[in-house]
Formats: sequence, C-alpha cells, structure tokens
Amino acid sequence: MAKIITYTQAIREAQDIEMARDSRVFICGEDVGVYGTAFGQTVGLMAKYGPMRVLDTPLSETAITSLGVGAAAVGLRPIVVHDFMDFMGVCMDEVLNQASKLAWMVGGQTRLSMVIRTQAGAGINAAAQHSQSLESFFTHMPGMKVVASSNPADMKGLLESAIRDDNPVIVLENKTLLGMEGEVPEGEYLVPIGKANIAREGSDVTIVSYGMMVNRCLAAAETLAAEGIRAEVIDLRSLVPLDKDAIFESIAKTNRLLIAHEAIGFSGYGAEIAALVAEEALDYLDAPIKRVTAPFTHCPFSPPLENAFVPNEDKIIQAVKTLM
Amino acid sequence: MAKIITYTQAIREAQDIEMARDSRVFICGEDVGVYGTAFGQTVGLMAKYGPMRVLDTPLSETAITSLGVGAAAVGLRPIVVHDFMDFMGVCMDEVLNQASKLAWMVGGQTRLSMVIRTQAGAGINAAAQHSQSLESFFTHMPGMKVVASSNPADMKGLLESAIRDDNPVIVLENKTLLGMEGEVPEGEYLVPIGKANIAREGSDVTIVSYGMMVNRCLAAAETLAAEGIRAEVIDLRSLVPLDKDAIFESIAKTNRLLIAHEAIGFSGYGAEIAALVAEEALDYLDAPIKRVTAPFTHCPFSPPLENAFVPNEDKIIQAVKTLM
Amino acid sequence: MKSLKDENREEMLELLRMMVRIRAFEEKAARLFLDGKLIGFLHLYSGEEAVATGVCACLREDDYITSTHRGHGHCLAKGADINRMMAELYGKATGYSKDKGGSMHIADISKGIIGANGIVGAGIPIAVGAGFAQKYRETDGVAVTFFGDGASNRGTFHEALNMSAALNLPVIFICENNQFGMSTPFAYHSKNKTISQRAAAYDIPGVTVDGNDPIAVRDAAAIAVARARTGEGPTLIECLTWRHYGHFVGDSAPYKKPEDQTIWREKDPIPNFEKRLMKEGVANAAEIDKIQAETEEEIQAAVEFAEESPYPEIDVMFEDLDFSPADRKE
Amino acid sequence: MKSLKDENREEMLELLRMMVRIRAFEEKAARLFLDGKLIGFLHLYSGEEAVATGVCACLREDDYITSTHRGHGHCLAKGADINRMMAELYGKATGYSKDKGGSMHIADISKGIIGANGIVGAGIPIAVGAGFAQKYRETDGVAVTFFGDGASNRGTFHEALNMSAALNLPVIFICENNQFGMSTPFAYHSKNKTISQRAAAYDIPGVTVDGNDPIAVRDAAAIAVARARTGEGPTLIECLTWRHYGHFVGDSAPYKKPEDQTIWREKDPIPNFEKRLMKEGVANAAEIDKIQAETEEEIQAAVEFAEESPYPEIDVMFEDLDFSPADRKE
Ligand SMILES: Cc1ncc(C[n+]2csc(CCOP(=O)(O)OP(=O)(O)O)c2C)c(N)n1
Ligand SMILES: Cc1ncc(C[n+]2csc(CCOP(=O)(O)OP(=O)(O)O)c2C)c(N)n1
Ligand SMILES: [Mg+2]
Ligand SMILES: [Mg+2]
Repeated sequence: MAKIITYTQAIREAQDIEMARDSRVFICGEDVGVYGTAFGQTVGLMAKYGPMRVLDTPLSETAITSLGVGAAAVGLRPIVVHDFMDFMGVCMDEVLNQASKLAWMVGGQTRLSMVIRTQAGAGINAAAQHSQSLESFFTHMPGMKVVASSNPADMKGLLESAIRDDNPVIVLENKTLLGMEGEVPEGEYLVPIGKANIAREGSDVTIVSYGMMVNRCLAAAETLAAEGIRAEVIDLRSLVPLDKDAIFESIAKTNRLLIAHEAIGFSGYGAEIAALVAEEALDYLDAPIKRVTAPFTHCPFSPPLENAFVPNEDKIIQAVKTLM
Repeated sequence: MAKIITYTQAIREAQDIEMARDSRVFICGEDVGVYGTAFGQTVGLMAKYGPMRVLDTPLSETAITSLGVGAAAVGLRPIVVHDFMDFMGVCMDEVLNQASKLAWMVGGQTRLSMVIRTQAGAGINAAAQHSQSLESFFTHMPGMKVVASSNPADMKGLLESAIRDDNPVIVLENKTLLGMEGEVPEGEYLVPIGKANIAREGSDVTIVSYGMMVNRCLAAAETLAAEGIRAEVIDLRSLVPLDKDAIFESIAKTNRLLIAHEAIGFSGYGAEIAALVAEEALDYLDAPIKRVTAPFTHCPFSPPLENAFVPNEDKIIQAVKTLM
Repeated sequence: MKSLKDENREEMLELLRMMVRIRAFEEKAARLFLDGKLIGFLHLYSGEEAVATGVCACLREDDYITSTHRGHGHCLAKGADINRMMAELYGKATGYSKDKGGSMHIADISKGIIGANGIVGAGIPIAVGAGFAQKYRETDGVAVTFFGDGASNRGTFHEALNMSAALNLPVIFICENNQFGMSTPFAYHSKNKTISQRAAAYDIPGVTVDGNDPIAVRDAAAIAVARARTGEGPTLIECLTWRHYGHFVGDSAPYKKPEDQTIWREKDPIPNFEKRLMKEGVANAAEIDKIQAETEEEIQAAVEFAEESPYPEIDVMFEDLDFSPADRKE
Repeated sequence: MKSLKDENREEMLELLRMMVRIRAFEEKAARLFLDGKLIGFLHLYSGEEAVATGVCACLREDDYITSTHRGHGHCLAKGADINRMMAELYGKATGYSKDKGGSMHIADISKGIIGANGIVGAGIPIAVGAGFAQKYRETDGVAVTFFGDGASNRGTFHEALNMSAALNLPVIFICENNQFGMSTPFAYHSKNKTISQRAAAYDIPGVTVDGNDPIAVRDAAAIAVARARTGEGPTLIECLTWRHYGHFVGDSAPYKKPEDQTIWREKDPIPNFEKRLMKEGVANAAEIDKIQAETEEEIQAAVEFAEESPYPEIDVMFEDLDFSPADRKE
C-alpha cells in the first residue's frame, strides 16, 4: 500500500515508525519538540513520545552532537537534528573526530548508531551561510555513511535504514524538496544504504546525481529524449558507501558520463566519482567526463544571482550535448 | 645567498622577516609565545616582538580563529596557529563560514588577510586524532587559498607570500618534515602562490603530489629511473589556486598520470585533480589515472599499522608500473 | 525609571528618532515581504529597538560592532545607510554587498559594522578580534557584540568572554535576552536566572537592565564603554526585551503565551519613551509626530531607492574572492 | 585535613593502592619511552593521582566516565585492565583497541570508560550524552567527565555545563586544575581565580578542593554523585593539583618555576597520604611497602604481557568501520 505524502511528511513518518519500533531511538536538537522545527519534520512527535524522546535542546550544536555521540556510545540510537548543514561547521569536530572514529578507535567495543539529519541546498534566498551543500566533507570521513534522497519514498526508506544502521549516518534533506509530493509505501519501509537507483534508463549517456539535482536531471533527460538523446539517470541515494558498480555498468553501456550536483564542483563529491571512473573504468569512456555543479563561489542572495548559481536543466542539457 | 636550515627554522624565519617588514602582522595561538610551540616554529619571536605581536591565547580554537577574523576584517594581518590540523574541526565554522566568506559577503568592503598555519600528516605515532591530512575540506571553500610545502625553501617562500596575500591562506606544514634540512635563500623570499614546481623532469609518467609525499615521489622516481622509467614529479605547492596548466602540459608529454598524497583517497584532493584531467585533458591519457593515498580508514596507532597506512615509495613505484 | 530632567534634549530626540527609524524599517520590511516584494529570511528587530539605540548612542564611528541574524537595528543604530540597507533586502546592486549578502549579512566597514551573521554566536568572538585590534593599535576604541539569549549557550560566548577577560580587551558583550531562542524559552534553555550572572565566571562585571528602556541601556553601556576605553577590560550587559513578532517573518510564534505577549506589548519601548518625553516635558506631541513623519519619508525614499536600483550583474558573484597582492593598500 | 579515624581501613588502603598503581604505571611508561620501547605521545598523570582515585572511589561499574589525553589514571581508577592498557601503549594486538588507539584513546566500554580523547575538551559534552542515557533509561547511574584547566576555556565546557543544568542531567564535571594548559599558566589563560566559580553561571553547585588529597576529592565527589543519583543534577568540582613532569614525555617544562615545582613536589599526594595513614594508625610501613611491592609486580607482569603480545595484523585497521545491520544486537 502506498499513499501520496510530502518529503517532509516522509521524514516525519520514518522517525515515527522507527521510534515506535525501537525505544532506544530518540530525537534531539534545537526546536525539534514543541515547535517541530521551523520546517515541520518533527511536528507532533513530542506529543506522541514525550520530551525525553523528542528532546528540545539549548542552542549548542557542539553539545547536541556530543550528546548523540555519548548516548550512542552506550547503546541508545539518537537522531541528531541540525536544521541547516551550514551550521555543522560548529560541530565538525564532533562529527569528524568523535562520531566517525569512536567505534573504530575503541576497537569495536561499541558501535555508534547515530543519525544526523540535516538540510542541504540553495534555492530559498537564504544566502551564503544557509545554502551550502557540504556533503563532500562527510564523504571524506571513514566510518561515516552519507545518504541523500531525491523524493519522498526514498527519503522515508533511507531514513528508516539509517536509523537501523549500526554506524553513524548523515541523512541529507533538500530544502527545496520539502514540499514535494510523491507516492510512499505505508508502514515500515527500508531502502538499502549503498544501492543506487536507476531513475531513468537510457543508452546514450549516463547522468549520475543525487538529492534535489536528480529531479533536474530527470527533467533534462525528458527534454533530451525529445531530441533523440536517451540519457540514463542514476540516483546514487547513498554517497558512502558508493554503488560504484551501478555507475560502471551504466557507462559500459553509454560510454559517456555526466555528474551533476548542487555542491560546488572543486573538491566536491563529483570529483570522487570522476576520479573513480578515471581510475577503474576509463576504457568505457568515449568522451571526457563532465561535471555540472555550482560554480566556485559562495551562494549569493540576490535572486538573479542565486538562479545563476544553482545548476539547472539547461546547464545539464548543454553539458550532455557537448558529450555527444 | 642561501644557507642550510631546517623546515622549522624556515617557518620561523618567514614569520620573523614578515613581522619585521609589516607591523600589522602578528601571530596568535596556544603556546606560541613563551613556549614557541611544542614544535618550535615560533621560538624566540615573542622575545623579539613582544606579547601583543606573538600572542599566547587560552585553549580556545574557536575564539583564536575568530580573533584572527575580527582583526583581519579591520586591517591587521594575523597568523593564526593551530598546531595540528586535526584540531581544526573545532573551529571549522570560523574557517568555512567566516574567514572564507567575509570579504565576499560584504561585497569587498574589506579583505581578510589571514594566514592559518597548521600541521598535516601522519608518521609520528600520534594516532587517529593527530595524524590527519584534511586539506580537501579547505580546497572546497571558495575564498580560501591552500598551500603546502615539501621542503624548507618553499616553506619559507610560500609562507612569506601567504602572509602578504590579501586573502585567507591555509599553510600546511608536515610533521615529519620539521627536521628536514635544505638550502634556503636568505632575506625576503617569495614563492608565488598558484605556481607548481617541476621537482623532477621526466617524459614517461607524470606524478603529481604536494607536501611530504613529494619527497617520497622523488625517491620513487630515482628508483624508477634506474629501471628506465623517467618520471616527472610535479610539486603543486599551491592546492588553491591550482596550477592546472603545469599538470596538463606534463601529461601532454607523458600521457600518464599518478597522483600521490598522504590524505585518504576517497573525496581527497587527488580526486579533484583526477576529475579535472578527466574533464579537460582526457585525450592526453594513454592509461587510467592512478591515485596513491592513505586507505579509507583512520590512522592507526600501532607502528606496523601506521607504516602500512601511510603511502610509501614502494606503493608509488608499484602504481607507476601498472601505468606503463 | 530615571528622570530625564538632566538629559540633553537633542540626544533624547535622537534616541527616539533612531528607535522610530528602526521600527519603521522593520514594519516596512514585513509589509514588503508579505506583499511578495522581499524574499529570504527576515528576522525583525521590532520591540528590541531600545537595545541597539541605547548602546550605539555610546559609540563612535571608529568603534566596531558585530551583529546577528537579527541585525537591521544594530546596523541602523551604528550609522548604516538606510537606502543601501533597503536595497540589500531587495537584492539590488546598490546594497551594501553588491547584493551578495542580503538581510543576514549587512555590513558597513567604514562605519565599524563588521557585519550581521547567519551563524548564531559567530559574531561574538569576531568582536574579540576587533577589540584586540583596538588594543594592538593602542587606540581607545572599543568593540561591541550583540547576541541573543539563545547564542549565550554557544561555546563561542564562553571562549570570547574568557579570552577578552584574560587578555583584558576592550570588548562589550550585549546580550539581547528576548526570552526565546527561536521557539525555545530562556527558562528552558538555561537554568541560570540571568545571563549577566555568567560574567562572574570570568571575573568581569555583569549587569541586567531593562532592555526596553533606552536610557537604562545607554547608562549601562556608557559605564562599560568608559571602562573599555580606559583599559579596564570587558563587560557583559544583559538587556531584557521581547520581539514583537515571530522568529522570522512567516513564523506565527505559537510558542509564545498570549498573556506574555500582552504584557510585553505594553512595555513597547517606543510609545513608552514617547510618553516619558512628553510627561517630563522634553518633547511635545508635535515634535514626536514630526519625527514619525520624517522617518516615514526616509523609509519611503529608501524603498524607492531600492526599487529603482538595478539587480547586480551575474558576474558580481565572482568578485571579491581573490584580491591579488597588487591591489594591496600598503 | 580531615581525620581518617572514621574511615574504613580497607577503603583507605584501596585508595592508596590505586594511587600507587597509577604512579607506577606512569613512571614505568616514562622509563619505557626513554628506553625507546614506547612511542607516540605520552601525557603522564604523575602527581594527579588523588583526583581520579578519589572520584572513581564513588563510582559503580555502571557509571560512565569520559577522559582526556592524560587519561591513564582515569582508566585505571575506573577499573581498566592494566595489562591491556600496557599493551595499548606498546601498540600490541592485545591492547584495548586491537591497538588502533594508543595512549590517547584507551577505553573500556564494559567498565563504563567511554574513552580518553585526543581533542582537548571533546570528552566533556560526550559525558552529557552518557548522563542523558542514564536518565533516559531511568537508572540512578551517573556520568563523570575529567578535563583540565586548559579545557575549561573550550566552548564544549560551556555548552556541556549549560545543557546538563538545563536538562537536569546526572553529570559530574571534574576539572583537574594542574595550573597549566601545556605551557600556559592558569593565571594567564583565565582571569577568574577559580574554575569552580563558573558553576554559578549555570546555577549549579561548584566547589574547589585540594586535588592532592584523595579524601577531600572523594568527599566532594560523593556529594556530587549522591545529588546526581537522586535527580538533583550536575556539579562542578575543581581539583587543584600539579603534574610532576612536562606536558608530555619529552617536554622539559621550562615554563614551570622551580620554586613552584618544589612546593608542589612536597604536596605529592602519595607520600603525604602514606604518612597520614601511618600517623593516624590506619596502616603501618610494612603494609604500605607491601602495596608498593605488589604494584611493582603487577606492572612488571603488565610489561611482560605487552612485550609478549603480538602486533596486530595489518587488516585490523579496516575492522570496526562498518557494522552491517546483520551484526546488530537487538
Ligand atoms: C549555529 C546556528 N545554530 C542554529 C541556527 C538557527 N537559528 C537562527 S536564529 C536562532 C535562534 C537564535 O536565538 P537568539 O540567540 O536568542 O537570538 P534571537 O533570534 O532571539 O534574536 C536559531 C536556532 C543558526 N543560524 N546558527
Ligand atoms: C582542541 C585541541 N586543542 C589543542 C590541543 C593540543 N593540546 C593537547 S593537551 C593541551 C593542553 C591541555 O591542557 P589542560 O586541559 O589543562 O590539560 P592538562 O594537559 O593540563 O592535563 C593542548 C593545548 C588538542 N589536543 N586539542
Ligand atoms: Mg532570543
Ligand atoms: Mg592543565
């Protein structure tokens, strides 16, 4: 059974189901309880599970993340919420040196089952400190998993899997997808972490993407199809671990690769994909690899500038054409 | 005129010269003054310049970095010291959202001339939280420059250039190079930021590296030469801005590319180099791109494990051979 | 409440004018947002005007301030140009940042405004750097940082207060305790009854004042500024206040109790100060009306300026990322 | 100094034994380092033994602690196995972490030791999480965090104290004020005269005790632990102490004044406690010698254990990075 709900509702539902299922699961963060956060992903959960399991905290990201680390180290399963990914600079040590390393540093005496839910992306005129896509940082931290969803169903399934995972997992939400509606299976629903989704099949070019940008890639693929170019769109869903095989199999068929993401290109996550292909699957390629990303600058406030900053269908289409 | 000094002395000398030259330059950080830091890079400078210009601070990386940001925003030229790069998680917001963005966010009303000196690298049995090479994070921050030196002369020249630069610059030192001796020009000495150095010429394969690893690449190149493989070794020196042309010119000649760095490979800086080549210079390549990096795990304490973790000459040599 | 008898009449009218200007700016911004003319996040300062006004009345142009996400009031009070500020909200090229920044990043370096900040608490230690620069240059200038009750629980607060105390820097910490960090009440997020009591942790003076009384704020700030100018180090001032609206335009603030809202609306700094000026014979109704009217004109002019200004060229987003050494002012 | 008359004799001897054990471990580690048998960073706890010993005397196995870069004493006092600890320093497979961690990362989760930490101040808020877990599970367990005077200036200190106070968590903050953060004297890095006075910033109890007196430490900890167990929330305890050596083995500590070093050496917690035990008739010289001798044997055995242990297999570095859901203990 499935029903149509929004991305935000999918997030809420995944947490609800997992909290009902496992009493060790709790949510903590600023304004997650009474308010349900400014974007509504936890609305109603405090009323249902009480103030310990949906814990409003002081404005202290460092301590919030550490609260997650300490509670996870002794067996609870926290969902730590940082509204905007941009704020995670203030608790980077807790992610980099504590959460991602603790289980390993103690030789596996404990596990660190902790989810960090946070929002990436531009597009709401929130300017340079509220619009970043910083996922590549977290993909450079062994021990940390990173997932991103392009639609409500995957959001629910990935988040439930992340909550059940015995490792720390960063779950990226996209600000501009919060209101997106889609069919979502009812009840427990797990999307495996580490498995990409072929969002659209095609034989002429492979487009690898994740998160919000997948939808722009799909739209671009639709337009390209009208012009006779059949693009295969791979929605990675999981950045770490990465489903390399899905990419390699696709380019074995298409011989062309475009990588699209909202983050800045330079040292962005797309660089790793390109590097892996250049190392392990270069022979498949009949054309250079292309990246469509935000340019190497900060996200500007002014609407026309922000529009130019965030990659769009046009840029994807143009880039694909240079590959053909 | 040149003399033989150590990497550590080169760091000290660069600061000394620039502080003598420009009264706006000051150093701040933990134990930089009375103690001259645990590694000695600032020994004697407080005695010479006094406690305001060589400022011992409380153990507060966040405030130290912000002190740099605030002072730079109003026209001073701070050199902020964080002994180990691993600690910079605790002041990541100050680097990511303040230092790298401030001049841009205010439309260029001010500049942020600030140097952050910090040590990267493993090899001293300091374990997972004191051995990281996190440079890729900083190369994903527009507005921030990043330089790394493989020898005392470049260290001096890059650091002096960084201090004179009108942008924030992260200057990476390598723990295991601190005692390295080398010929260093006397007096003011500037190595331009953004210009790679061809550390060894060769025609069969291009090895791109930076920092400590350059020396291992040079040693590997020596061994390879004995076997008839002439490797060209490029010491990037500047990670941002990157001297792409130097790389492209070299591979136009060698048609083979190996990238070597101490950082973890996945989403490491080498990925960006590989991606750029795969995008812009793929035609030059006659073989896949290879990366020699630390594996995707944390730096272990136990000596045999740490030895296996840090890439060495053998691995470089083996990797080059797979390309031939 | 202190009598105004001994106060300078011009200064009193200027205090009022500044509060009225800030209020008018905010109310106009809210209206423009609701009309779909402004976008993004707008955190309004309505209700808190006495704080910025009272503090900045003690500052000179060569003093520095750092601000917050709720920064319009601080910027206006420290002398920022109202036209350029309005243009900034509109996303126009004539804004302070060529319009790369927007509401949360307004700065005017020439006026000592190092900037609003989208990261809560980030501005606090940046002011330590600005204060350090004053001491480094042996000026008698100071640095002031504004921040909220929520921000007082960030690590930056602690590191900044300790560092300023230990290094004896001319920094003044102005905590705007408006009772909430977003939806979270002060009494929930802090066990301490006052924020000023945290000053004792660093052996520096701490005081709590009525943040809706511009005179009380100014008096406390004047003492702190005098101490800082004469090398006596930092002070923490907590100003009790209230934001009239939600956290941002669009937040209906369901977490606020209606009775509190009523109580605090009665403490609105502007009508109260106006009444006081009239009661104590400092100003009459006509003079006050004139200030209101003049301010309305200013705001109207600012809106026109902004509306008529062009959007920035796209390439502006690549400017100010790399200053070549040749540009350097020696 | 409190009389020992009413104390339990066995407990007193155990306090002494633990202090002696820690000292012996540290002195041996230093020797082994100088002999080239150990490598890496070794931050010794010699001189500070009374703190960990006194605090952990109040704890149960199901209480949690977080520790620091200077963590050997905390781990031993909380019940870690001396053999496995020594093996950890040696880099051997029988160490606590299969030897991936080393001195700065010793942990024994089964004993409630969540771990030493190489990032100064990082353990403080992690203890908040452990304390939260106790409350979440409705146990009467507590969480204790040890940290230095230097660490008391990190933002984590502030966020952790505030959060524990606001959420009323069973967390006890033990500040080991050994007068220096690396080379930087307390009087330089903090203006406040005590660290315990910072408790008032959060409306929680704060106390300063003689950190070289295990009884004084134990008494203060006992009160704090009792409060925490009964839901009365956190406490901050500052223990004044001194590290005998440099910051790490290899640091000659030129920044310490010789006269201070002399004064503090006289306050060495171990000989003083031994004298006190004898003077008050709790133990005689022979009993004390026996403890020393037994400890020497333990240490010798630990060294042998470590030396005879193999190095880990290289592939161990890839273990414990990804626990598949199938492994999960439900
Ligand atoms: C580090 C960080 N955490 C969270 C946020 C989201 N946020 C913006 S304002 C705010 C509340 C701030 O409260 P306070 O400091 O009291 O200032 P006020 O809004 O009341 O003026 C929050 C949680 C942020 N911008 N930065
Ligand atoms: C965040 C961070 N900053 C700096 C360091 C380097 N460092 C290690 S221990 C230390 C001094 C710590 O002083 P204190 O907290 O008083 O503990 P003590 O060493 O005196 O026991 C410093 C600066 C670090 N490991 N982590
Ligand atoms: Mg507030
Ligand atoms: Mg100390």
